[in-house]
Amino acid sequence: MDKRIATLTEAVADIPDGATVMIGGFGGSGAPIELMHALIDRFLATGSPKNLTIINNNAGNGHVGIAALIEQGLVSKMVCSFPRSADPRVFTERYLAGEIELELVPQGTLAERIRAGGAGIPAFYTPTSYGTDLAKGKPVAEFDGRPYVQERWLKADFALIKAETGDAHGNLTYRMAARNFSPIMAMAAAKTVVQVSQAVDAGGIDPEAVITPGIFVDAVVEVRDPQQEEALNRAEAHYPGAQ
Amino acid sequence: MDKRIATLTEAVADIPDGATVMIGGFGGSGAPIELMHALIDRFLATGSPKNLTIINNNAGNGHVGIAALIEQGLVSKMVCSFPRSADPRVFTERYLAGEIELELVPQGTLAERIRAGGAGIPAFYTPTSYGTDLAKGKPVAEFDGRPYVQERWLKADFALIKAETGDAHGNLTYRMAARNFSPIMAMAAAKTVVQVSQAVDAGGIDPEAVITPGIFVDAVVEVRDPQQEEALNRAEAHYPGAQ
Amino acid sequence: MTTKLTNAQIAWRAAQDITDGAYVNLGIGFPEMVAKFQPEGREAIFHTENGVLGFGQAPAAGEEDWDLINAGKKAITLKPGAAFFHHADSFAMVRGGHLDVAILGAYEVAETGDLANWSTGPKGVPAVGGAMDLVHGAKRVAVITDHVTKDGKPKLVERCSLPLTGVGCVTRVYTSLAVVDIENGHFVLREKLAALSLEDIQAQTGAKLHLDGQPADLIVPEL
Amino acid sequence: MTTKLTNAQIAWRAAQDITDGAYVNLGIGFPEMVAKFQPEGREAIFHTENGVLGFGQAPAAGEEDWDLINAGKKAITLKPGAAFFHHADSFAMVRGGHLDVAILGAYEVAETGDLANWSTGPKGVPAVGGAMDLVHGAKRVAVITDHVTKDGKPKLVERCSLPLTGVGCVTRVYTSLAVVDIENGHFVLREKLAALSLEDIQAQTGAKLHLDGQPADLIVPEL
Repeated sequence: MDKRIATLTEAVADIPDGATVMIGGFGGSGAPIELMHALIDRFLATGSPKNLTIINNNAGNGHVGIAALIEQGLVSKMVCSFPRSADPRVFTERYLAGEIELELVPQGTLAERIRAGGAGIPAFYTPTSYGTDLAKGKPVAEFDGRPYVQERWLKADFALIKAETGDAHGNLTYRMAARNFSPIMAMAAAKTVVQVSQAVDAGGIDPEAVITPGIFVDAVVEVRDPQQEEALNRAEAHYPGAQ
Repeated sequence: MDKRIATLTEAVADIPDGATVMIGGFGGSGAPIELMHALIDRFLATGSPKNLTIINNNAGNGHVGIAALIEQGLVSKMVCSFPRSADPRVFTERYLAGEIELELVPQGTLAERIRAGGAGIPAFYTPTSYGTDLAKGKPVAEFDGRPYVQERWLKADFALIKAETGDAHGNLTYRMAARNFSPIMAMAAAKTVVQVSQAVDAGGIDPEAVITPGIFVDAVVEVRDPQQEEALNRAEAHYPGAQ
Repeated sequence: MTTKLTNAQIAWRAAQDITDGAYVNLGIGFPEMVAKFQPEGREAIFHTENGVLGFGQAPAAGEEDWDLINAGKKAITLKPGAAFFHHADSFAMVRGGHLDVAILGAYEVAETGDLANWSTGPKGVPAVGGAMDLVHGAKRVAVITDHVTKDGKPKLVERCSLPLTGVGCVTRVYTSLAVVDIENGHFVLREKLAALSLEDIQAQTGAKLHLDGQPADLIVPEL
Repeated sequence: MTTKLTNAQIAWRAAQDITDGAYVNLGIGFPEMVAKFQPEGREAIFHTENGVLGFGQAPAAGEEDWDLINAGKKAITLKPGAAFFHHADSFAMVRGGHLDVAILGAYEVAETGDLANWSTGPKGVPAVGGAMDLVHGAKRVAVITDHVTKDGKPKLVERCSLPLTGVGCVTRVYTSLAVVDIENGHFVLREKLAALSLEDIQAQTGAKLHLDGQPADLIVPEL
């Protein structure tokens, strides 16, 4: 078994129109820039995939990564907790124009819904959002005299994530706070595609050091020296750039 | 801040009668033998603590560890998934004599209830046990056309666990499959006491290698070259032994 | 001529259906034997409930490390690419549908797919372990079992009489006589020992065996 | 004489109530300033939603590693004893009651403990982040805020008019004029600037300020 694949093109080849795609990263840390840009390349060449639902904590910044996916027209819906980071103008303009849908989810509920999706838990109760507008329409139940809101699992057709090291079995390690949502997204997606800074043979990662076990991973593509979204945005990068 | 304490006696000093205590380990791997035996020493000297509810996957083997806690009379109830491992006779005899209560929980539900206790999720739905005797009396709900059983979180007053390395902040690493329930028990207990093979200063564990972050840990006591329950049982050890 | 497979032969037959790269959980006891018979050129990744993925065979006697065990508390070894994780993550793998196949033992299997394999009734100390989770988690839940009990009673039945492990969960049964699928509430006979007639098998089965074409011969090596 | 604390002074006052060894989450923006004023000899462990425990101050300009940031997406550094974890574990810490204190900003705080700090109404793009989780998780939820809005309207009110972040969650408010506890559905004035009379403070507060003995003087250093 070897989950390593050779190219970014291959890595994003089978995401269909209308797919729900979880994308790792919190702000710029952990954003799989090269996978996202490969998806844009495919869209610009073929017109597909489009009408994607993207799940991420944010809704893109500047003109790269998720912002570029939106700007280039691949995205019809965002599920996120904080679509208002530094320079979110691409999302903001589309949203205010009614061209993109938004499902706003508290950050901890977003994380727990994704984890539940990966763990086979169809619903759970949380105190978060009780008595607020974000709980409207959701079942409420009392446990031990305290009210809680019922939330449903969140799953995806694909997860695109970034890790530090990946082995042939798909075992992954991450780099510092770039870990964030990626381990739980890997659990919750039917197919998880990972860009890693270093791809190694089975046995190349200490079993104690594995953060995401390979069972949650389907494809690993090596991208040495990956781009960092924050650095790109500080350089005011656009994707695609002037051709 | 330094969570390291000097003695096993101190480590188990404040567990009261009637407490619910999660004890790490699966079979012999990860069983905190020295902490459990310190608790027995305290009980034999003072008559306390008694009427404990113990949460562990098993119900003790041989005459050490959990089996010794039961045999010496500290335990009134077990919550576990598999009270029938190698030589469970201590539990078996008490149970068949009606002297100890048993709450039987499927292993994955036990793990998820403990994790829920630690994560502030008062209840969740699982497909596990639907349609079986173990679901009797529990609420059932359908999601996406499939039936699920509602399960409640499980919390404890104390967790006694074993780890490999612990630092002054309570950050922990484990050794191989001795990890098992310990990280989630550390989350679910009001007070978590850990025996570690090696106690180190803050900074002595790579932040990437931390399995249990120190926020879940209250006290760390070093026990170099800890005893292994399986080895003790193969040697037919009893605790306390002949004095 | 063979009139009954040995346990090793049942395990061998079950192993033939495990594809390369499959994630597999083998129940405690008899099902563990399936690991011995992985076909040449295929690599399955074995999962154990207590937090190990990618383990290999038992170590030599005296070489055991008792912190490295499987759910049956037997010593194991690691293969390259192994990973450790805690119990909640382990059952997230199970319940979340990440395992390709779970192979379990059975007291009874019903034509509805119901499985009874954890309790023989109210006597003694009840113990369930991870079986109730496994039957609802793996993409494919298969059973390996003798076709009948030691007393000669059918283990494949219309409805289970013993306490259930799970409802409608089993999709294939490998027995000492046959390979039987469960489809739409029916047993479908896929393979049988050539030495036995359909009537012979039906006589030892507690529910109607349906056919979907002629059953193939169940052929296994001497083991 | 001081008639209004600066933001730094409000943050300083809030920092005095953080005990040694406390696990603390500071909201994005103004609350982050609290970290600067830890009293000598006490060490708080700071938590950030995106998976870091035990971080320290910002690195020097040009020294940033953008994989090491806080929830406000600002670059941070690590202190000895730090740990990384994923988002579900991070909010298990929050929701599970493991944080000792969360300090947040506010648009409005009601005498019921209700907090409004995420939305100023239906215009624009809504964004909530981790605030709704934090208010139900930390053992103590405190607010730091100017006592009144830029337009001079009270921020401490009988009932919030803006969309709620959480119901009955705040227990202490540090403002530019006072320290106010919330107990049994009432504001209780604990400390006030010496230069202001009770009537002065009440006039700038949208709900009745109760007393539990004479309020102490709110004394902070020049910062």
